[in-house]
Amino acid sequence: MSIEAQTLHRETFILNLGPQHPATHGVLRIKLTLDGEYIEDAEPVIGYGHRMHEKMGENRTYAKFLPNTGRMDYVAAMFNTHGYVCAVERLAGITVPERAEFIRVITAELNRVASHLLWVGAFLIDLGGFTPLLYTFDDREQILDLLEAVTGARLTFCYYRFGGVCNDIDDDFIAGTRKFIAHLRSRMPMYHALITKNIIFRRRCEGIGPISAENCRKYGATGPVIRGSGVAYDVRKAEPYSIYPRLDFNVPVYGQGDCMARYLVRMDEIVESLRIVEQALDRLPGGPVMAEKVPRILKPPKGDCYFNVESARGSFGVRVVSDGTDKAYRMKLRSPCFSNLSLFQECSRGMLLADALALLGTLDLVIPDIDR
Amino acid sequence: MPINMLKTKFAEIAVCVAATPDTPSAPLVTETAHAAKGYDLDVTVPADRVTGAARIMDEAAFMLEAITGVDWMAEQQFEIVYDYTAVALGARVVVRARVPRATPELPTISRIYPGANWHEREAHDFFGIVFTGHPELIPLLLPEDADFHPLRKDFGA
Amino acid sequence: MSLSHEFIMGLVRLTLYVVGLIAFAAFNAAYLSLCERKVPAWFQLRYGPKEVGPFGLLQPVADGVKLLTKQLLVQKGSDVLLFKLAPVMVITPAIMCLAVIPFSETLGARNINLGLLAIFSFSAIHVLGTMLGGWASYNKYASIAAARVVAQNIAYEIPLLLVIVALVMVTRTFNLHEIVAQQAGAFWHWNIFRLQASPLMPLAFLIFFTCMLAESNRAPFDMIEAESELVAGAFTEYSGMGFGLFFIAEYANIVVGCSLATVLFLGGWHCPFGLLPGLHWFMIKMYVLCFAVIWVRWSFPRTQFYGLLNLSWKFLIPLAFVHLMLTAVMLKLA
Amino acid sequence: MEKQTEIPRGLIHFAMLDEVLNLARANSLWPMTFGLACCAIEMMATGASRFDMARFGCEVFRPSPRQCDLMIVCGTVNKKMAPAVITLYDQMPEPKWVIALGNCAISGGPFKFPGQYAVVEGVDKLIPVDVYVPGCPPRPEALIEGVLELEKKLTGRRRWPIASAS
Repeated sequence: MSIEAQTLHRETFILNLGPQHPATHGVLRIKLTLDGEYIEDAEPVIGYGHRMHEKMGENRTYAKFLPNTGRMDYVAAMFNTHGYVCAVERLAGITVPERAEFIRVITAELNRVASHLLWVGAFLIDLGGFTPLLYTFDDREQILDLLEAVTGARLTFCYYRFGGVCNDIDDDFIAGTRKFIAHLRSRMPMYHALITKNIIFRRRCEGIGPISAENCRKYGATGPVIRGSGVAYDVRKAEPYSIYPRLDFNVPVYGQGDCMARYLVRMDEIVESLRIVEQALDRLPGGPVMAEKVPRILKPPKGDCYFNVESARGSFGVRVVSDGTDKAYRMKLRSPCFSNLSLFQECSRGMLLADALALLGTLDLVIPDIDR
Repeated sequence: MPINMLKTKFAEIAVCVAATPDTPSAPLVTETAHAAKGYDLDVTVPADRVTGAARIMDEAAFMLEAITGVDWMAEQQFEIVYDYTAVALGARVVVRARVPRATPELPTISRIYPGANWHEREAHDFFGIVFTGHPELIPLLLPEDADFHPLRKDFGA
Repeated sequence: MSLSHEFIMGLVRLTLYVVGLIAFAAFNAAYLSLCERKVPAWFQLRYGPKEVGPFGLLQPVADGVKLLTKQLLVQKGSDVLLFKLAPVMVITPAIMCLAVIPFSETLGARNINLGLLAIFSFSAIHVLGTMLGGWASYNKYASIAAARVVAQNIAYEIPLLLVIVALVMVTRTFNLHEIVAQQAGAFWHWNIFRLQASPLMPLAFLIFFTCMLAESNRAPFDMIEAESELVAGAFTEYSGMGFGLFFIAEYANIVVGCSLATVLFLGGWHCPFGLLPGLHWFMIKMYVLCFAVIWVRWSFPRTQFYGLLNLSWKFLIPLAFVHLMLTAVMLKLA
Repeated sequence: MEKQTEIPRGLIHFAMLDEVLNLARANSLWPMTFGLACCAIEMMATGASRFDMARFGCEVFRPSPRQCDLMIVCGTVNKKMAPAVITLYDQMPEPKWVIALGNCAISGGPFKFPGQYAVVEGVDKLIPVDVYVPGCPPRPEALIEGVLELEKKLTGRRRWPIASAS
């Protein structure tokens, strides 16, 4: 560096992005130190959506906490409920009927598709393209229709119970799901033509916001973020749960670690999820959807256990510590977005503001999930 | 999953933790069934050894999933639980440490795992556990001026 | 007596033109903004505004009345004079540009010899207006946008002017009426197909269109109003009609740009088949271009800022230079 | 007892103008891009193709509070966020309206329990609210109904009669 450049007065200023800002998808605030439009430091400030879920886990019975789980990561509510229900079942030693496991996987994977569709639209809004959002929402509405028919909710599903699911699925649901799978498969080429092949989109994503596999590990980033960095880590494969080991599906991995890789991982996951749903529908066994003899008020034995599931955003974990009463002694909810966002500060350094917001978009944040 | 490889790794970790000098009490290492507990190895270390444990986990290419506290009122202790998972192995290790409730202090591991920064701040928010050497131990989820620790069992009492 | 009569008639004519142009600009802004909501609605499998008046036709009226009666907020710390002046500085040149555009053989406020030059001198002012508005807002987002607008408009003014210079070399006049008159006849007489002057003419039109998009700060070049980055960019602090004026100016600029493209490249008021020239052909061509502008906006994501500058400095400007040189050589050889 | 005086009739009547203004305002409610939690997704769904809030001219989501007429508080307002919500409300130019969308914004919803420490129990403790839309989260139809209710509040009449149950 020349002497002039060193002595040149560098002026930075602080820009407060949020808590209300279109790009932060909620109430995230980022304290940016900018040099022109280059980011010197970007410190996320969170907690604007803190809703005491962990506290509430301690002061109500296990069953009464169920609706809360759907309100953390409300875009992919099934997974949170799944993780929580499984953790309590593991602790209390409840076995779930096979049909219920299949239904859980079908609904959860449909929810993953819905979540990814929403993400694609929202990400394109971050990049300034509005139209894809309305296409993806249109497809997403069809999933919500299906799920609403069995769960009774559009968004904050509370469908799983300890020992099964609360409603059995009917033939309408199965037929509708098959129809939807065919429909979405036929739409995927359209999405790729509209988004993936768009030159501006490629320019804005390829090589932008690289995240190394090492950084993912150090910060605990999971889900499409780590899979976009070339690590095939998927809880469904690494620590198989439910009926996933019996199903044939791939874990999409892209090695570039840039925004494009994370986008492609999610697009491929939509296709993979459709495959999973199709297989599960094909092999759906009969039988009950609720385990018999699940006590009304659950009192798991003393001890703790951990259960994590592959949510749409990464590994969602629940640690339940029980003291033998009908309320959890401690309920730790490990949210994937929390860890995914924590690497933003390091990875955004030196980036342009607009690129950093693209990177932020690909982390797929749901703020109340971070703040819990 | 290569179980044997896992076991040797766990044994190594157990040996390393055990071998650290001037340890007041030897670390407790128990192998647990993943299907029943959700983790494969349960390690209890003294509070001042969490950094050593973190270093071992880091060398074994484990990922830090979460740090959390548990308030054991009856024993007047806080338990700090570190969840590690190995990306390649699909194995999960829990490292626990206990600190007295009156002086909840233990060293930070945010130099080894930068991701621990936020988890420790969160534990500080909720329990008031002080991680010594932490770069900025200010409220993360609670308002900036919060002076309460809501997940303590005596909160609001 | 005759002099004063002439003077009064001139005054009446002037007033009529001023009122007419303002009305034209306002009407276009209103209904292009409705189109901006209806047209993408069709792309997006929905209806768009349809409940306010028949087919939603009263929607712009409602918006306009509402904006007019909104409270005007001036932030503490902002430069009040410049803050209030900026919307005027943006809208006035846009309307003034309309004064020299020949809508048909007989319809046009002023037929001046340097019409083309007048348009470019006026349109340069609106950059200044936007910049001042952003700067005077005392808002960091607006300041960043103000810096962006200058860089962007300088970058795109150059290829735009290079294309125009080449065109003027071919047409040998700055008079817009004459430029249109030269293109009389069927569509192969239009400047866009004047391949004997320069084979790159269609490309020149594309450069012109791209630059026009960038100059009027439309997506995918809407860097100054980049919602997902800068909230509302230079207009972040403007409320009520202050914002409304920027809004109108944006559409007036689109109309000016599309009109200019029609005049310069697409044969103005001439019919593509050499039949019945007139105002309607001008309007059809202009609104087709306006539709294209809206279409582009709702189909593409926003470019990155350096991508935008790279496109201009590394691609459009060299290309425009090649076009200019080629035109010069061809003219010399002819 | 005060002597009852007749209120003098104004020389100029603005009733007609007021009516026109209210009609214009009711038909051009620009909401703010402002999502707090779950309900924000349903707000997005309301703007999307199936429900298409654009039909009533209120789809112009403005990111800057200066250009908004309508603040849809969609989700839980917690104590850390409360000052920001008040600031945003103050930044909006008059006339402005607020819709509290969802149980959390109305009363704290499921997060209200004795001894809670983080949630503002109802956004009406911070800013005046015009229309409450209950639900957890409310369906998009409910939000549209809320907007229509707000229009009714402005103009004094409903856009359509309420469909009878038959």
